[in-house]
Amino acid sequence: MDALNTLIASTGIVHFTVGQVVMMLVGFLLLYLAIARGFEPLLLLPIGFGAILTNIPLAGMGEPGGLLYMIYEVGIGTGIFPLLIFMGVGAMTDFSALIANPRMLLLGAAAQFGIFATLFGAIALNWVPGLSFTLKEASAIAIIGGADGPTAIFLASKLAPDLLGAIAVAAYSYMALVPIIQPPIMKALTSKAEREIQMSQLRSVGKREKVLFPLMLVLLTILLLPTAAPLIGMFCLGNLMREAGVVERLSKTAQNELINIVTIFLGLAVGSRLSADKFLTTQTLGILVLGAIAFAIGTATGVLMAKLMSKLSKQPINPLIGAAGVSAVPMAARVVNKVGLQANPHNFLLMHAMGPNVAGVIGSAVAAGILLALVG
Amino acid sequence: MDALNTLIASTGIVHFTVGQVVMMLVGFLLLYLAIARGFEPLLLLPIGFGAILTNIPLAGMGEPGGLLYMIYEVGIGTGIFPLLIFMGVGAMTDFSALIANPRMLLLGAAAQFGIFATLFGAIALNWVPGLSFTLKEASAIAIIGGADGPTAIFLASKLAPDLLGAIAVAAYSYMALVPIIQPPIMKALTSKAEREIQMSQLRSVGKREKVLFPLMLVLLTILLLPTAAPLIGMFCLGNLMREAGVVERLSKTAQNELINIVTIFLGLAVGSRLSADKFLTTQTLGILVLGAIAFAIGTATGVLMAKLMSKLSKQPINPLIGAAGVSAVPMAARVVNKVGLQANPHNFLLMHAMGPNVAGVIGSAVAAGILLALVG
Amino acid sequence: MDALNTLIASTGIVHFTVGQVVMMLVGFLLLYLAIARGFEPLLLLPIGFGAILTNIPLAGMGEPGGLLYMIYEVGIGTGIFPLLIFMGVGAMTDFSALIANPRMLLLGAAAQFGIFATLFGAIALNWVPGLSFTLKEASAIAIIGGADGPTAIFLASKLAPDLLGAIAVAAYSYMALVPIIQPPIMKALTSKAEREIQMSQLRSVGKREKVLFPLMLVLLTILLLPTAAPLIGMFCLGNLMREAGVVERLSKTAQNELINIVTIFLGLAVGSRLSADKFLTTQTLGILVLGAIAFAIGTATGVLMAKLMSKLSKQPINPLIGAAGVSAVPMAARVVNKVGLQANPHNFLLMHAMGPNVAGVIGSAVAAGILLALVG
Amino acid sequence: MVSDLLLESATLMLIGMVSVFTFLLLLVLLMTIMSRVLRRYSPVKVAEKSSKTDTVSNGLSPAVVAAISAAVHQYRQQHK
Amino acid sequence: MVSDLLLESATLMLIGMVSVFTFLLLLVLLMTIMSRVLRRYSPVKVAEKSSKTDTVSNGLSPAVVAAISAAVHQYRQQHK
Amino acid sequence: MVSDLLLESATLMLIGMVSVFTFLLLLVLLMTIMSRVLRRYSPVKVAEKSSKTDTVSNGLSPAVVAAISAAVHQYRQQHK
Ligand code: NA
Ligand code: NA
Ligand code: NA
Repeated sequence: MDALNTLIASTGIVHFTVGQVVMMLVGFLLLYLAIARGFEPLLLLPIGFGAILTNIPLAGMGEPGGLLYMIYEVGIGTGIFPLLIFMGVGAMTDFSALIANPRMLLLGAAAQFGIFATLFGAIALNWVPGLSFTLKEASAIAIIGGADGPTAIFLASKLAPDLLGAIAVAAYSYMALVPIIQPPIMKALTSKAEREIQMSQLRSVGKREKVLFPLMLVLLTILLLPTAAPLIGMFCLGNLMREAGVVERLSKTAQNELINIVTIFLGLAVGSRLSADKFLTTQTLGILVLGAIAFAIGTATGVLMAKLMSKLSKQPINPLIGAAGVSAVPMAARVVNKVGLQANPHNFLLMHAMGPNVAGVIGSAVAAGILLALVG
Repeated sequence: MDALNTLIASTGIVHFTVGQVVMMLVGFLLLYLAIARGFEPLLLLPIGFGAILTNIPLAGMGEPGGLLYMIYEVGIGTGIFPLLIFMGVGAMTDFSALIANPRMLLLGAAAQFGIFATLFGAIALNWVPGLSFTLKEASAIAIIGGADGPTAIFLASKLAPDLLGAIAVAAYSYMALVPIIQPPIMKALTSKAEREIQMSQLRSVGKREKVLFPLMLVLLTILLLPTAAPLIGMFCLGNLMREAGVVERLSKTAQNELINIVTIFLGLAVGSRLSADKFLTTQTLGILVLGAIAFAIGTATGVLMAKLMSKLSKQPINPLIGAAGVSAVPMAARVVNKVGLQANPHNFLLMHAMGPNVAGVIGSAVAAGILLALVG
Repeated sequence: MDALNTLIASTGIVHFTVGQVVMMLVGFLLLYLAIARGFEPLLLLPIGFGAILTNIPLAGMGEPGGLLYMIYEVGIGTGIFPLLIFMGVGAMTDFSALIANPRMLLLGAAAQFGIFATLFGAIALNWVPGLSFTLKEASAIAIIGGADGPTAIFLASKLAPDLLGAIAVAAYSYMALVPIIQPPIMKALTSKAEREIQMSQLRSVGKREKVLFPLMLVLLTILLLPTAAPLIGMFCLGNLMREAGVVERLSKTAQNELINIVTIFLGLAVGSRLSADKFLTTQTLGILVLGAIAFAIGTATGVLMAKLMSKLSKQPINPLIGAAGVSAVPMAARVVNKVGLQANPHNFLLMHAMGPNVAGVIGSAVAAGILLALVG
Repeated sequence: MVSDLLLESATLMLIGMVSVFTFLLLLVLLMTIMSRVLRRYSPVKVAEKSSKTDTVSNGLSPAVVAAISAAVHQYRQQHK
Repeated sequence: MVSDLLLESATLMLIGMVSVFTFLLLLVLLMTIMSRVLRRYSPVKVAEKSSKTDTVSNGLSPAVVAAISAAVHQYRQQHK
Repeated sequence: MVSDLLLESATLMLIGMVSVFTFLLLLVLLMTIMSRVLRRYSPVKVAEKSSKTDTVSNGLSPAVVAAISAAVHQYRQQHK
């Protein structure tokens, strides 16, 4: 009967801790959000599943020797996975709208105020008893305001690996919540007249401009901000493969099979950081609150910047497109389009919002580089 | 003329051992079976080629620093490859037939008797002079009766890495031989009248049931059998990606490019274990004999269980479908269909056999978890 | 203002060395050649981009812990990437033309004189003050004459890792320059009458011959040249998967997604060896000169061998096809076709040149094996 | 020695088979409950979804179907 | 302690935002210059290329298009 | 020193080229034998297989071909 005892001792039931049960519920919640609600399912489904697997008692899948542990160490500990995702995103991104109207980059810049204000806020939270963030942790949390998953994971893996799970979950959750978070802020900061502004059609963009854009961006990064070079470099490599026209098979693979494989593994690895001891802390609560604030501030400063540009510019600019500056591609641009249509049924802002939207990706990668340079 | 001597000394001919020649012939035999006979070619072709490459004198491809050695260590030593294959298989598996008729799971349970009886038999073989199996080795061998390649490789890599080559080859070979091994047993244990039984059409299954099934399965595994969590967990992740409907690109990649890449590497790595010193032993003979017995017993107990259920059930059950409980998806189900058609040309059992067939996959993963818990 | 100083100190501008600037320009030059001139873009684009990334001051992407460093160590340091590329090339190669006319292999043999003559020449260059090559380095350089990228990278990674960047760049550049390098040599060594020779149509080749060819090739390699077994073995595995007809999904993956993924990484890893300290040496100049010579000699001996065969053979042989023996698939065969058409507008040599062309791949892999055996 | 192992493996066989059956019986139970609950609360949806699956399973990608209908439509326009 | 950190993070906020704006403003500048230069030296090409891109972006693979035109052509041949 | 190396590399050149030729000549021999043996025992199959390959090599996937024939067939039905 020894064997029977061994078997019973090896069932999960008798070993569950409360924390593991709670984290497993968190995992199932993420699966629910991903599948039933369509919240960023490509990431939240594997993250949720990874959270479940890593909290199984005795299985040790998130501990040394376990599958999830190995995936984490190889892919996120080294920074490789977020960089490959960024390469794939670069290969998927069409910069035409931004090249046609480069000033949209300023909206992407303004929206990063969400990041830096949140960094300040996180440090201020140290006054709250029980909460304590170092400058590195605060920076890693603040990057949630960049509304860019791979950038957040890359920075968190460098500055605050222990918070990575909560930060990634917050980032992707809020990116999925953009349609709920942004519209009230957008409407509060703009008048109906402003929201009705129609913008003039974008000029067409030539192939050469598209090829030179990633090269120029990487060059500027090299000169001014080498700490952002891995992120922006891989992003530009992907975009160059897309636009060069001579390596289509590499570009296709980067934006399909390769990014899909990495996404599955990245999700599982992030999920493996959702263990009870790392996630069930007061810090996580702080992260969730700060993340939402960061999103809101970024949206607001984006819209305010667009209002300013609208006043100064000869060309008509609809201030709504400033909200797309947080990135969250392409969700934020779609939200802009929707809110624009509510004000004026003939006002299609989608293409105009794509410019600030992709500018937001660059902006948050730049912000990540600055944080790495100053805090890392 | 020094250089000439060096060159001659570096030819393969002068360094061949008898064992290497024999193992290379084994490799060519596997290639023949794969290509000319269509025996599980996806695995046996790379395994056979790996066997040839690993036995080349002086090349050292299976020794530290060699390509095959590295692939083995990274992919099988860690258990990652069989788990990724299992994820892909999960993404390819449609559980409709099983969800429509959950009692089919009992056939998948009964067929696992092949595993446990063979474990007993392997230990009994210790009385044969020259044969000696520990409990771990016996368990790894017995899993051949599970008729499931990745499960066998996963368990063997944990319990008896030295026997892995022979076990994997036996498992895939017998899976390919299912059309030869099973029919006589199926006919011996059933009457013509039983084989003629037509089964009622399966009800259609909703999307929600399909989504909840992998979640329920992983939950049960977590509660009762955490040692099976890696295998069943990755299997359920694959199936969830398939059925969720929101991550189709991940599901497609898991069941195509990712599983293909891993299959090539897994085959080469398994082949690298077919070196003379590991394969040309009396143990290998024992493994081949025991594997065949395990398959036969599993088939028999599956059929007998189906006979029992046929007697007790109000709904008609054709006992032949019990043979599909060994898994060997979809070969075993096809054999059931064929034998059924021989008895009654209007009796299409394929869909009905898919239930026990996929139940067999779950059953042998559960059995592997039990063996890991008790023997590992 | 500390933070400002930190930020300024972390910009790239203030840390650039002259060498890094030069190497970055080399990177941009490679990108220009790849994109605007279509020079082997699949490789030169990622190599050029890798060269840029690795020379960014402070970013350390090519140093321990950096992305490019890790990719290099995992993929090239171990030899895995070139071998996987070779497997993919094998899966893409149709040997029909060679099987229909096996004597074409002699052209692939003759063209390897480019390799061995260059090895001698590299050693002779030791008399030039400032240049110094060991036998290993000379061999790694000489393989450029093989006109085969993965073979060159594989050999260089074993014999002279420090020269790998320059060797790979030279190999791919000269492969792209085949349409410029070869025609003058081809015309100088042949009369117009010879160039006008039309060849008889090739016989059709059966499936069995195609399946047996890679097996025979690997067997011969095993017996005579085990040091070439990794290269030729993986090549033959790819070709066997292609021709076996039973593992089409593995073959498709090997010649598409897998080779694409590996190509991106291989290119980046090679680019990471284009750092100033490794590339800006007098040796690089020697490598570039020797590489061009190796190509020219290989082309010449290929053509001369074809002339000899043309004289001895009963079947008409156009000596131009000898030039395709250097490999550089399929560029060299196309050049042969073009030069042939110039002499005789009805003379389509493409199919006839494919035989020597793929023979050249085998020939240079054999030469690499010989160099590994004698010098490695 | 061998008989000790044999006894142990016999125990393994017994406990193993009982465990496998227990596990899968529990799964049968759970699945039956799930199906009943689901069908009670959403009986219509099942049929809808399955018909949708059928349409997809004919193996033609939407792009191909779209292309063909466009081509045939265009042809029809030009030749009536 | 906290106030030191707060001061530091306020500085970070200031320098960070200034840097982000500087970086992106420089990018705006570079892009504007690039576009002007390119359009001065190759004004025609732009239009050509963009129309080419449009054709590709309808999402049909050339094989499918070729297949359909072949099918329709063949049909037309057989039925005129 | 250099002359020693030169001698060594000259030897390498000689042995290398002889080896390359030996290897590839043996391969020529093996291939010729193989082809003769195969053609003696299965002369018909060769032609069959090659024609099969031709059909496949037009680059259209069976799904596309099936879709088009279905579309054209349907069109023909509706318009006769
Ligand atoms: Na952003
Ligand atoms: Na099974
Ligand atoms: Na060559």
